[in-house]
Amino acid sequence: MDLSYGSRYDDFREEVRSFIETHRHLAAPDWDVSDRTKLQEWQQLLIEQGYVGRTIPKQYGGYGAEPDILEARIIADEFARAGITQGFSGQGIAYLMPALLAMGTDEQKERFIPPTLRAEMLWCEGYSEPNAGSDLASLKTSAVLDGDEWVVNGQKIWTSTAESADWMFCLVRTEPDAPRHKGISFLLFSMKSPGIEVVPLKTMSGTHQFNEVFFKDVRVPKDQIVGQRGDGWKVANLVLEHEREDLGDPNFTQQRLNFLIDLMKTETVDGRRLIDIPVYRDRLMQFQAEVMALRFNDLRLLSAKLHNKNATLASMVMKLQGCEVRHELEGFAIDVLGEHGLLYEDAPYVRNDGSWQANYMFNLGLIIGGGTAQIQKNIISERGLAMPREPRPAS
Amino acid sequence: MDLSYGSRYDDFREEVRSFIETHRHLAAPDWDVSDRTKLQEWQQLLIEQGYVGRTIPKQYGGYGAEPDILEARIIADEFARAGITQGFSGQGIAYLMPALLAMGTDEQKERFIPPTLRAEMLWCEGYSEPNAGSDLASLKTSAVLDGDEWVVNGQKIWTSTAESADWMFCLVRTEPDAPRHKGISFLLFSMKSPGIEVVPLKTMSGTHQFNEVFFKDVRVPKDQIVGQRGDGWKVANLVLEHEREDLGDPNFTQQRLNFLIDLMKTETVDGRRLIDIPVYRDRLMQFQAEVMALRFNDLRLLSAKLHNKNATLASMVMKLQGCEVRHELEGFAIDVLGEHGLLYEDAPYVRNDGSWQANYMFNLGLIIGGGTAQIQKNIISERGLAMPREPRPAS
Amino acid sequence: MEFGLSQEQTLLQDSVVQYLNGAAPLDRIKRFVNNCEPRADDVWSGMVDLGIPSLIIAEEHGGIGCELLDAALVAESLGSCAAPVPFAATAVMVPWAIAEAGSDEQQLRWLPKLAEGEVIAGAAVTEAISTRLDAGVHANGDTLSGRALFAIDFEADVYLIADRDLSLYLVDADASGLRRRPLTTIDKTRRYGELVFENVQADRLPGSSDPEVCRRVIDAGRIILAADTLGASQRMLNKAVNYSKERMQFGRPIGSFQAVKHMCAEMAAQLEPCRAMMWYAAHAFDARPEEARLTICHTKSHLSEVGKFIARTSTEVHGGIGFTDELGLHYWFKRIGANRQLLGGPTQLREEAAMRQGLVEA
Amino acid sequence: MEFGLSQEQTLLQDSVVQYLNGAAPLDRIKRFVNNCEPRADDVWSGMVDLGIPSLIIAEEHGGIGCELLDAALVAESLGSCAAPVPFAATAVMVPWAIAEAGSDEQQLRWLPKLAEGEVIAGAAVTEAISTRLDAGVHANGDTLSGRALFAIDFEADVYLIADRDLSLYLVDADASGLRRRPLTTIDKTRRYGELVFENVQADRLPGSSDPEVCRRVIDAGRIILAADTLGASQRMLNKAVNYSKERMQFGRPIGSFQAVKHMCAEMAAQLEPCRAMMWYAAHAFDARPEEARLTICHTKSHLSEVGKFIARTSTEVHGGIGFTDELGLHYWFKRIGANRQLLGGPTQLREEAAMRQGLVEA
Repeated sequence: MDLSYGSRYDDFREEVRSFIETHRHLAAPDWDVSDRTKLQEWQQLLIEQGYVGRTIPKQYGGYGAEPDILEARIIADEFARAGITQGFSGQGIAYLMPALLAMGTDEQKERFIPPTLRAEMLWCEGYSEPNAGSDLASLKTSAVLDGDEWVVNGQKIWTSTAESADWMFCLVRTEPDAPRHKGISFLLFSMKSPGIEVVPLKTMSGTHQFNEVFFKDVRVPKDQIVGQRGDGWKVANLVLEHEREDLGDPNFTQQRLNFLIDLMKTETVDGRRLIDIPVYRDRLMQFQAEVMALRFNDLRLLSAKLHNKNATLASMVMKLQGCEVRHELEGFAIDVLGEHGLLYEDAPYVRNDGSWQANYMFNLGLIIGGGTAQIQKNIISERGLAMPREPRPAS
Repeated sequence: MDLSYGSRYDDFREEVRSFIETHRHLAAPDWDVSDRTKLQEWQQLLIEQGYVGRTIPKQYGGYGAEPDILEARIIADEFARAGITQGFSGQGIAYLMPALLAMGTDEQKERFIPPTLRAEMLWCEGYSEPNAGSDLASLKTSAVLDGDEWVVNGQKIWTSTAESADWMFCLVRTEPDAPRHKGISFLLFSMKSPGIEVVPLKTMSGTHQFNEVFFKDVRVPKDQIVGQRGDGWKVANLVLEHEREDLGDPNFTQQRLNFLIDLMKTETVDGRRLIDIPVYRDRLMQFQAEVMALRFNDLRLLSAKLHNKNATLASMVMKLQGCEVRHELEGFAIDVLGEHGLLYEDAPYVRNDGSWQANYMFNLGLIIGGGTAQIQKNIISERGLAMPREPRPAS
Repeated sequence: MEFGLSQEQTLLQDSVVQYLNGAAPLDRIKRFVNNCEPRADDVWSGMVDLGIPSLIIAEEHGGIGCELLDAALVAESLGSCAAPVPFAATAVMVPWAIAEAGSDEQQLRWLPKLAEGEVIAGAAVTEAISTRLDAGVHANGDTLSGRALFAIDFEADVYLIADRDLSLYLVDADASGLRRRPLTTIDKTRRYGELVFENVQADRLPGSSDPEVCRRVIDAGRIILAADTLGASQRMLNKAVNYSKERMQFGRPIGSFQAVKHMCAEMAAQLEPCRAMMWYAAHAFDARPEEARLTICHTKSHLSEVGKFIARTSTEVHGGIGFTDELGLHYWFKRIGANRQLLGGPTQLREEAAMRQGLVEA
Repeated sequence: MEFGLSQEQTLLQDSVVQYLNGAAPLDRIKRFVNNCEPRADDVWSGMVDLGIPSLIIAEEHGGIGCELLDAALVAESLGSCAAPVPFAATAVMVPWAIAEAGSDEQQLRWLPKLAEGEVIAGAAVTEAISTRLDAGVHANGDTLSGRALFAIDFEADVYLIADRDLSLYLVDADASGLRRRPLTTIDKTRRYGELVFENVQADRLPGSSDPEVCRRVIDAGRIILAADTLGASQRMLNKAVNYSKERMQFGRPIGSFQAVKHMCAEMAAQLEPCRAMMWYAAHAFDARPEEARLTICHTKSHLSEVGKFIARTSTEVHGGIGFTDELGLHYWFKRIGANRQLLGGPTQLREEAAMRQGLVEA
């Protein structure tokens, strides 16, 4: 056991901290893509500094450093601590780029990675369809080769940032006669292509974080396919792994827990602080213990990555447990607020901008999205515990 | 809504009460079959009074009253209130007799019902087998007709009272070539038949409440079959329905809850009564609410029976919910007792004879036995909610 | 002995549901919510035709003279339909308070109008249960000052107010010195708001000097909210079961997967016993007052827990579509959430239940 | 930076498990339990050969000088094997207390013998956490009177006792005036008992006048119990998974039913993060003392909850056979149950965790 990072890393942390101190006024929030110039300037600064695209080769516009898990963690930690965004980290950078580096052609890497990294090319992800949710491999959006172009028809759903994205990476069925998983390909195309319609999808929490995207004879140049025809499922799984790790992050939950403790220390009922109500305090401590377990598990995963150790099961359970705790925690905050927990949106007296209610719902969405809790449990039992799959039904 | 039973029933209740007052010194506990004479005398007295075998026809040694649900409930309530046993109510009386009345021949009724009722013929139930638990219909104990006799070979498990019973009612496979459910028959035979061996089965709680029973060429007269060959599954289900209703009885849970409240009012930690610890009190009230819901549900079922109303779902959930609450309640009692909750058997300072620990385990057995919680949920979803069965696996 | 609903009661429930299915289907609810309509007069007028506002009002005042159980059964139907109409205050808490504690004059003045549905009454009694943010109303003679939060059936013509001593008052919505401010909550199928009093002339209910009257008004409100949750939960369970039979994934209806089946079975197993519990508690209010407080506290807290579980689980069974605004499942989700917090959350109710039994040290 | 076990640590765990698989298989455990053996000397002697009792004792006293984490890892292995040997007191709490607060003479007298496993030490500190039944020990000079309940590693040669002021004492098992009474509990793989003192001469640890020493002894005991639960829970999960692959019902292994798969997945999902939590808390005891109390409280309470869930769920997956004495699954079930109650149950621990952060009003 050695919980210290060592002096080289302590120095690096100091360097990151002092950069942030000096430049934080330039930071552009990554959820606001309306001021692209500001976004791109901030992004450029971070690339030069090596805080964005750190391990992306120089030839693709990155910083070209050797992968270093602790450096990456220190950068993430320090930006989070400072409460500013670590550059733009849309789906293109977070999910597509690793897949392109692994399976793209040299041409594709040169063409797509640099502008993606500089936030000049914003991406959205076209995976789920109305009839392909848990059963993603049953997707039906089709692409048929017509001369030198794919012709795409169909519909995607749950596409976040589709309204602002420049490009989409998209799963389509190109081999209708192949077995389900082998008939899918991974296409890249501009969202400005004729035949694309983006329709906002409002969720239960009242926000527009998602869209439906409709394709009608959308024409895509033949070479904008990543991997071979029928490789799409393989490429997609590279992406999905990264995605699942992001969900249920216990460090974010810890932040919410800290907000809640502050709230319970100030808010009163019948003149008594909420924290002084033993039943609430007991439950709060239960959450603290659960979040603590997940945070230490996260530390274990970091260390396992660092030392190439196996921690498959520990990593598999993070989404399931993390999202569950997050949802329950927000629900508990609503409870301790009594009637005030109901307040929402522009209501007077609303606490923490209504975020307890908003997150209670959004986190239920997380339990459902990115692989429902039921699918997660299937995966844990089959891949983590080597339990038998359900027998194939007689047809 | 009319929660009163009406004056006729109030009179009847008075009658039962005064009988109990006068005769309670004669009562024999039904779990102690060592003094058969006392048991039978008490039983006889209750039969004459119409408190046992009330609706069994006179010709079979019963009291011959018209079925009256409220009378039955009043008798049960008053004996429970007085804390004495309502006569002997072994598996023969509770489960076999209704099945015999419905599907037995006149001869069988005449031969078996009177001595069963008088507690002269004690029964045990031979259903489960080591490899036929949840999947009871896969049972393998075989009976082959040899002349005028069935020859039984195989093994049963979880047979309570096998060590003291005179007879067994038993499921055996008589038609090995028929579909699973149609190959089973329902046999009656004496436990004194040569070839039967009873081996006590100790459970986790340390008690011997169950047995394994082994059959080696046990010969059973041909006519000791209830229903036709292959009717066994039908007869068994008559029995199982009665059994499941008995499990998870909320009135018993209420009694345990009352004991616990008394305990929490007297027991202290650091000089504070347990009931004065808000976290414990809150949880106690949660149990009280859950038990209350089940008690009122039970009242609803009584009324539904009385008025021939449909309450299938309400009745289906009683075992699942009832056993769950009972198990959890006992576990909570262990918690509030702190280290003292660990004490068991002959330990000094043990509380309530160690019943919290014993029941915590026994009630887990109830969750498993008589149709596991998983089987109950299958039943509720398929028969209660008309959800589709799992597809048959491809073989 | 009959512990169950009469044919009339079942008919009453059915007629409300049938009416609302026609008059307030999902589209109508959405319009009500999205346009922030204060009242859905079209829906309300049909409720009046059905006699709903007159349900527990005595016949002599133009009502039907039913017991609280009947009102709770209607609340169940309203919850089942996520109905955008006032009810708990205007049809139950206020008329009951006036009948119980009002003078003859007050009764004559208000009850017939309430029965006719001409007047809508709100109720602001939150601070009689617990106080947050220094809210609360105090009386100086017949003049009220202070703030009352989370008035129920807020878009009303008259309000029932509890002061700090649990005395009850009626105040006209347009009384001088009264400021009304709507409070946006997650549940937009009903209206809530704040009332700010600056020396507002109020009409005291003379019989309310016994604080037990105010507590009984709260009891009545609580069982109505619990019944609403029962109806909404049952509907969410039904929706989950139905959806699971239609939605195909992996080549089969998701309702044939054991995980989904067991989720639905657990919902049913938890919910079904709540039905008898709600009947008993509502019936006890009139027929067994000595049992009423305890059974009502337990019924509301228990249904709040079960409802929370069902709201979440039904949404999960629906998967992504359950999370959309479009499907509208969330109206029920949020209604259950609101019922949970209003007039005392589960922890508060359990403590009151313990108090009622003398289990809390003075 | 390395947050994980070293190769030596993994080897240590493996060697303990391997030894116990040979020396204390189920049959041996059953004999220990059914014959009410006070000590399983055969099993213990092998533990001594492995150096287990000397693990945290300094090299100068004949020990190995490991940190508490190593002891916790051994405890995990013991829990995994439901090992019928003393450990928490004799190998951890008592040697740590003597090393921390004992005089040179006390250290020289006891530590080498404890390291050799020649002497077994029990610990009676329950009343330093909370008092029931008027138990408790008070000191008059160096003379102890009173009662101590739930001494751990009860079949011992010497005991560590905490008095009401949290001072610590050593008392010989055969000291005059000391009455010892075994307490039968559900967990028969370890021995517990009561100590009754009537003016018993005791040997005070001079450094224990700071009550923090006693509290640290309790911290150490708690993390050992938590680690034991981790090991026992992991074993119960493994047993459930393995059984589910073998047991056929309805013509297929029950482990292919989604309900059973999800029960196992939930056990794994809850248990796996506890592993890192236990590592951190045990490591913090030595390396980050300012974090130790809080993390240890949370680790023991959380593992108690997770363990309870797994004990029940694994038994359920086993069905009827899991309920038999024969299979012996219950030894793990009960061990987890005992760890939960000893040295502070979850509610107590959560309150201490809150106190530690200043969240409880004085």
